Amino acid sequence: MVEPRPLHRRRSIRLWLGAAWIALLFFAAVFAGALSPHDRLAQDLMLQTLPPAWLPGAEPGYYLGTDSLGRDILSRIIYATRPALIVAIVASTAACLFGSLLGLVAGFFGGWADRIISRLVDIWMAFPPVLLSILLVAVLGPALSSVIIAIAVIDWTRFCRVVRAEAMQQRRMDYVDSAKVAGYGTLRIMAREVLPNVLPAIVVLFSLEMGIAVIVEAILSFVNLSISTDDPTWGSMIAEGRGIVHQAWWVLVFPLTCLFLTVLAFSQFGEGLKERFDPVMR
Amino acid sequence: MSAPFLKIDRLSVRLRRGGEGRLLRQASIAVAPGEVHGLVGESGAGKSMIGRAIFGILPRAVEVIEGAVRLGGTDLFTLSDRERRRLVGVNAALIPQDPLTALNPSKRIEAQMTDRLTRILGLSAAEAKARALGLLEEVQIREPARVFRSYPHELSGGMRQRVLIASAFAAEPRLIVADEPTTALDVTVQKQILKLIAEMQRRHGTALLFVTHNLGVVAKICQRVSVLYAGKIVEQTDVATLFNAPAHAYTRALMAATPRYDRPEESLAPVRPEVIEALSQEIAQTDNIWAEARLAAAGRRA
Amino acid sequence: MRLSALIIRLISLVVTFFGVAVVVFVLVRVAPGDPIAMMIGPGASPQDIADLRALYGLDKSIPLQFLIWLGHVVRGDFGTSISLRESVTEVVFGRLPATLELAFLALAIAVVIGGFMAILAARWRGTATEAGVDLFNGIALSVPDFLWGLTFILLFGVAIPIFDISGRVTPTLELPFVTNFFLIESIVRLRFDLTLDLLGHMLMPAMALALPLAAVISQILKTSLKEVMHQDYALIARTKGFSETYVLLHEALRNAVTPSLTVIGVQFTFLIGGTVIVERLFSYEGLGNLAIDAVINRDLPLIQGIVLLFAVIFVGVNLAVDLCYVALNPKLRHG
Amino acid sequence: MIHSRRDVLKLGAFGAAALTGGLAYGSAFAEGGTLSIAYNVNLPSWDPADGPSAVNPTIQGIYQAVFDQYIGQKPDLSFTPGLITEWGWTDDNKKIKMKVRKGVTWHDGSPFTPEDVVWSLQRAADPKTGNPINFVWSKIGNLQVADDVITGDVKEFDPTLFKWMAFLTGYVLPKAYYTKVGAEGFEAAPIGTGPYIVEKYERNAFVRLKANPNYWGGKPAFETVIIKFVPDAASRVAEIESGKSQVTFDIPYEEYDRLKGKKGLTGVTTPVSDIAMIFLTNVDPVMLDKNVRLGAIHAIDKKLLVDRLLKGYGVPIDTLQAPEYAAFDPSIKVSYDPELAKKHLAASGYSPEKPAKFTIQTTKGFKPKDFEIIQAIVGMWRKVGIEANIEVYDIAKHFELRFGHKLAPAAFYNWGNSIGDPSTSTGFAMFGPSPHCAWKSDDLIAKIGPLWGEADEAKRIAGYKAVDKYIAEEGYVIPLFQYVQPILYASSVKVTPNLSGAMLPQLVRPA
Repeated sequence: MVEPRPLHRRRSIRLWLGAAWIALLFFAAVFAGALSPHDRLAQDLMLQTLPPAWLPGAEPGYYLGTDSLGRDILSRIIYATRPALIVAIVASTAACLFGSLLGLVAGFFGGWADRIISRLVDIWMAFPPVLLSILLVAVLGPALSSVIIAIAVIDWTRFCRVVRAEAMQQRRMDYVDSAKVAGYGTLRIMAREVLPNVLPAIVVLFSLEMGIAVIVEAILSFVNLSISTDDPTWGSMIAEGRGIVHQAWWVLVFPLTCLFLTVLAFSQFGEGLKERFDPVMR
Repeated sequence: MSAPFLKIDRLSVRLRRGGEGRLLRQASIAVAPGEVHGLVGESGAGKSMIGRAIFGILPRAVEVIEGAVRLGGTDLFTLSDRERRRLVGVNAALIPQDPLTALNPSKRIEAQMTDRLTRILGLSAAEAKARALGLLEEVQIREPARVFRSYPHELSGGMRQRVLIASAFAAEPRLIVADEPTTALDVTVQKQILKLIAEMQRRHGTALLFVTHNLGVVAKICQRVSVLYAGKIVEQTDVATLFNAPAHAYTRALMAATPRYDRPEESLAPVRPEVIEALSQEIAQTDNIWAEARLAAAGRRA
Repeated sequence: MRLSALIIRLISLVVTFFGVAVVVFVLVRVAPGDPIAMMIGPGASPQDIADLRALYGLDKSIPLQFLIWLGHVVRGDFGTSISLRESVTEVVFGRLPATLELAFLALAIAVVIGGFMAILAARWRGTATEAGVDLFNGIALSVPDFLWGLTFILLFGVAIPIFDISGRVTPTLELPFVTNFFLIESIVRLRFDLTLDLLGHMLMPAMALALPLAAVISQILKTSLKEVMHQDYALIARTKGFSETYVLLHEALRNAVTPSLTVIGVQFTFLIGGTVIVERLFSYEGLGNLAIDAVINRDLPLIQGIVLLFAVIFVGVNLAVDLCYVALNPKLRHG
Repeated sequence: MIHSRRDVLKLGAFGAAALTGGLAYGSAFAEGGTLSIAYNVNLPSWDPADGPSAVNPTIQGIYQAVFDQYIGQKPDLSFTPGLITEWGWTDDNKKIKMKVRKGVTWHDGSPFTPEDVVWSLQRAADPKTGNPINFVWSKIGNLQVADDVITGDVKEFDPTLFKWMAFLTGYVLPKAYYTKVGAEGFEAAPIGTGPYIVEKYERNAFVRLKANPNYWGGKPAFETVIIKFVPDAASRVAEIESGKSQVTFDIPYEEYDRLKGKKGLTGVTTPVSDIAMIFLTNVDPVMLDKNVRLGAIHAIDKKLLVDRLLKGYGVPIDTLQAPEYAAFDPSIKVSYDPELAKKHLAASGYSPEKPAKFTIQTTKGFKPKDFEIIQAIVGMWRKVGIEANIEVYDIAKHFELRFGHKLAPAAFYNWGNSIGDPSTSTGFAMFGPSPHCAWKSDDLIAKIGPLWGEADEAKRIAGYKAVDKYIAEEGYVIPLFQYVQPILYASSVKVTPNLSGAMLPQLVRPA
């Protein structure tokens, strides 16, 4: 007569699992040197495409095997956490700050500010994101900084739209008028009143955005536009592994798994936060 | 009076994962065809829990530990989902509290009135439409055809409540549960709606369980009444005895709390603490005898 | 919508297109590498290079080039593609139908999968089923669309060869089509053998594009379905004896769709943006495939034409979403 | 017998899903003389004598299936009569004489005449049409037609003129048809005199060719040829493995090794007229130091690069001439000698601890393993005392930097030269005034200058050999290896490999 029992505990598992993987990434990024068994750049053409340790023909010490240049995949994956986190954090922060600021200004002040910023958002939303990032990286030259700029330039509209909607809603609330009556400056109102209410939405979006940033880097690597030095990123390792997927599947599969788990961790962490912030979920 | 159509027998309900608090404690109510039975209690006493139990749609977070709900002699808990839905669909109807949210905003009134008639009761589209229009006239709606074709947002609160009442009676159920049907309406409309429900009930002879926290309403239209406190029916008598010689201290306190024209100064007296104390003794005493009952209930299909 | 709202909307559209035109025009000219450099013969002298540059009008200043180009665009002429040596308008509108068909096929797949998942999760909310659906959403969103494409090629193209890997239609077939909307026209002409062949080519890229969108639809629709299921009218429906599934489909679904429309609209524009990579992977002759070559060859007029057309599609989709929003809930319709 | 994909679908529907790829091969070809080729690039435009695609070596194969060149070329790069049967200069090299082939018709049935040749040459010479090789065609003029013989004045003697008639933009176009339909009309419905007629063209998708029944070189083997444009290498591999196409080429060498042994598939490889090299630019002072250059050159183990990265499919070279080229000199040798490299570097004060630093630019994914090769070379340099920082750019940026003489000290590039003449490899790559040259130094200008107009062929070739020797000694450029093209095809057909790297449908026969 009554539906089966709800799994209340599930909600928090998602949050902690996500957080655990992200913490692991930070740990790997910081201690990359100590953790990785080999130098990520050391090549040995004699040790090309060695299989992972548990398969026949493996070489001891190369736990996840080697790529077409004989470089240790495990070390490269560990080092690749650095560009991944840098891109994820810096690009998302830039997009978040720029977008939220504009969103706040547009939502709170309305009038001309809103109209101009909304047009700006429309123009940016009208661009095909992948094509725009390819053009941007072609202009700025393939480097981590240009990947970051490309992502920030494209994704700030996400934050702007959310913050603007929230700010407009808050502005109509009574407590904002009462704050104005009490003589608070508009800046103080925005910071003390509007922002705290907008914060949950921003934090969730920020976490999802970090996942998106990592994916965009992988897309740019797929069209050979990501960073140009031979420092590894998961995207470039996947692109390199694509051609020899039948001979050496591990060159593609392990970085792909890391990329997948990272993006999943970011999205589940975001979802978990969203549920934590609005407990109205039945 | 003939055999009761609705018979709730010692029904106990508890939060599935919460503390030891009971939502309902062996509540027993019987409503015979044609009878109007009032169910009175402060909000949060468990009134709407009983209402939902009758329709077998208790929220997921709640479990039944004991008791039975019999409609026309059949206990709902023994039925499969499908059988229960059929039984309830044919025999019972609900008049909701807030007309503003009780109608589907994206469907015309026509669809919302006739869906049960055609799908559950098996009427043809024409028969369903005719009956619905008839009912709309019966609830004194001036242009039934226009209202029939319009969307909920085009009608006022009072009009929507009339539509809901018409919709409930349209199924010619043997039991109607009115869950504080006038609370959400403004005062002037309340009187009309109350009079309307009472007349419709007499004319159709349906058993009516009237849930309210307003004793004035009970006095006007109910024959028998149950007083509910924290899930336990502390008093169940006919209306006359209730107002003249209330047996339970809590009922008397409730009476005192009701504002009266003739003695304004006495009204709004809060329930005296010793009455509350006595009440909690009484309730605690009934809780522990269920320790063994819980084991027995373990095997029951909730 | 009232007339004044429509006019404001049109003006903002024009401003948007103008903005996009300025941004792409400057961006491609600032990018290193220009089309002239691509075609200079081994023995060309500086004078030859100057002649070629003048031939394509690239010797003038950027603002001047922009004005000339804008003058043509207003008359519908987007200039001549340098590498394809054809009018950009013709080439771009020639390829547009292929991308639109692929995008809408992907949208249909995404709506079916996403909708089904959402209803499943809402019907058995709080159970392992809902957890399973959440996991599916997480996975579908965490893998970029081109990697889905790669997996499908290996799985359904090579291991079990039931789908075609490249192109849009089997080249040996004689196509009676007049327009470039092959799929639609094949259905209209009742040539279901051709429809089957077209789908055989389009399903894999469409699936690759559809999965991320399906995950978004399923997530958002599920949340709003769960909220709607707690509304009073859903409760009333249950008291009328209707089953949980009936209530979900007949009472809740329509009201749950409207709030999720805007987000789905935005995600759909990302799907169209994604065709750039997926079409390249499947050698599907749409706008996306064309765009990659245009960038590689620095075919400036062609890049500008493609980006502007994408802008038209995106704005069109946003407009369509707004119209659906009004159509779906009666309150606004009578506003 | 399963004939088409639809039957496979029905079977799939009835649960016979365990169809292996092998079974499908037999079916793909059985459809009555249709050949399907998975091509590696999109065909941008149909005008073989104008615009950027005219100088794009990768699509010359499609042009050579539809159009004829003034002078033809056999798969071994040797020249053979094309639409011109005899050709030559007068003794004083002041005039040229060409005999035009008779009895040839255009695909629309109209007759091919000497007028078409004259018009094509004039059009190529006119700067306003935008022919990228205009500098060659503008060296002849005043063309006269007498019966089937064309004579013309030589404004400036170029020993490679007739070789260019078999190379980029050396195609004859229909004068009457082109003037009638105009450029866009020609793009929409191109006609030539070649072995195949264009029946249907879908941009970025495929071109369907029909055999030209009255081709002067004999009707080609296949009635219908489908050239599918599949730019993504992995998709090309999937095409051939699933049997949807019978021929493909330029796929990763690992995949070639994997599939060439598979049932129903055969593989053939051929060295092609395309070499991999590293330009050295004489702008950055570090590169002006001869020790650094020689250190860099001797540190590269070309054999190891070819064996390990290209699975042995490559021919190490020490000059810009490949073995098949006219001025190839086997005696010029550059040894792989890390110790010698260290010595050179040490002489200028560099060592692994205190390395010479410069940037090396490369494309990524443009040529097979281009980025991996540069990473490997940087690895080798790191061991001897050179710290090179890699910068990736796309081909468009490479061209712009090269013409602006702003390339990085070292830049990876591939140089195609299907006529094998030294002038179009060492000549244009190392001669200062040429826009393609990165090492612009007076000594090379002095050595190469006189060879441009050298009439005595033997003296000209000897001159280029001497220049190549000098370049090797000075280390002005780093030749790496000659590319080898892998071709994979269904056992139901037979493909004659082509040294120019162009995949010609007319070179494919039923097995």
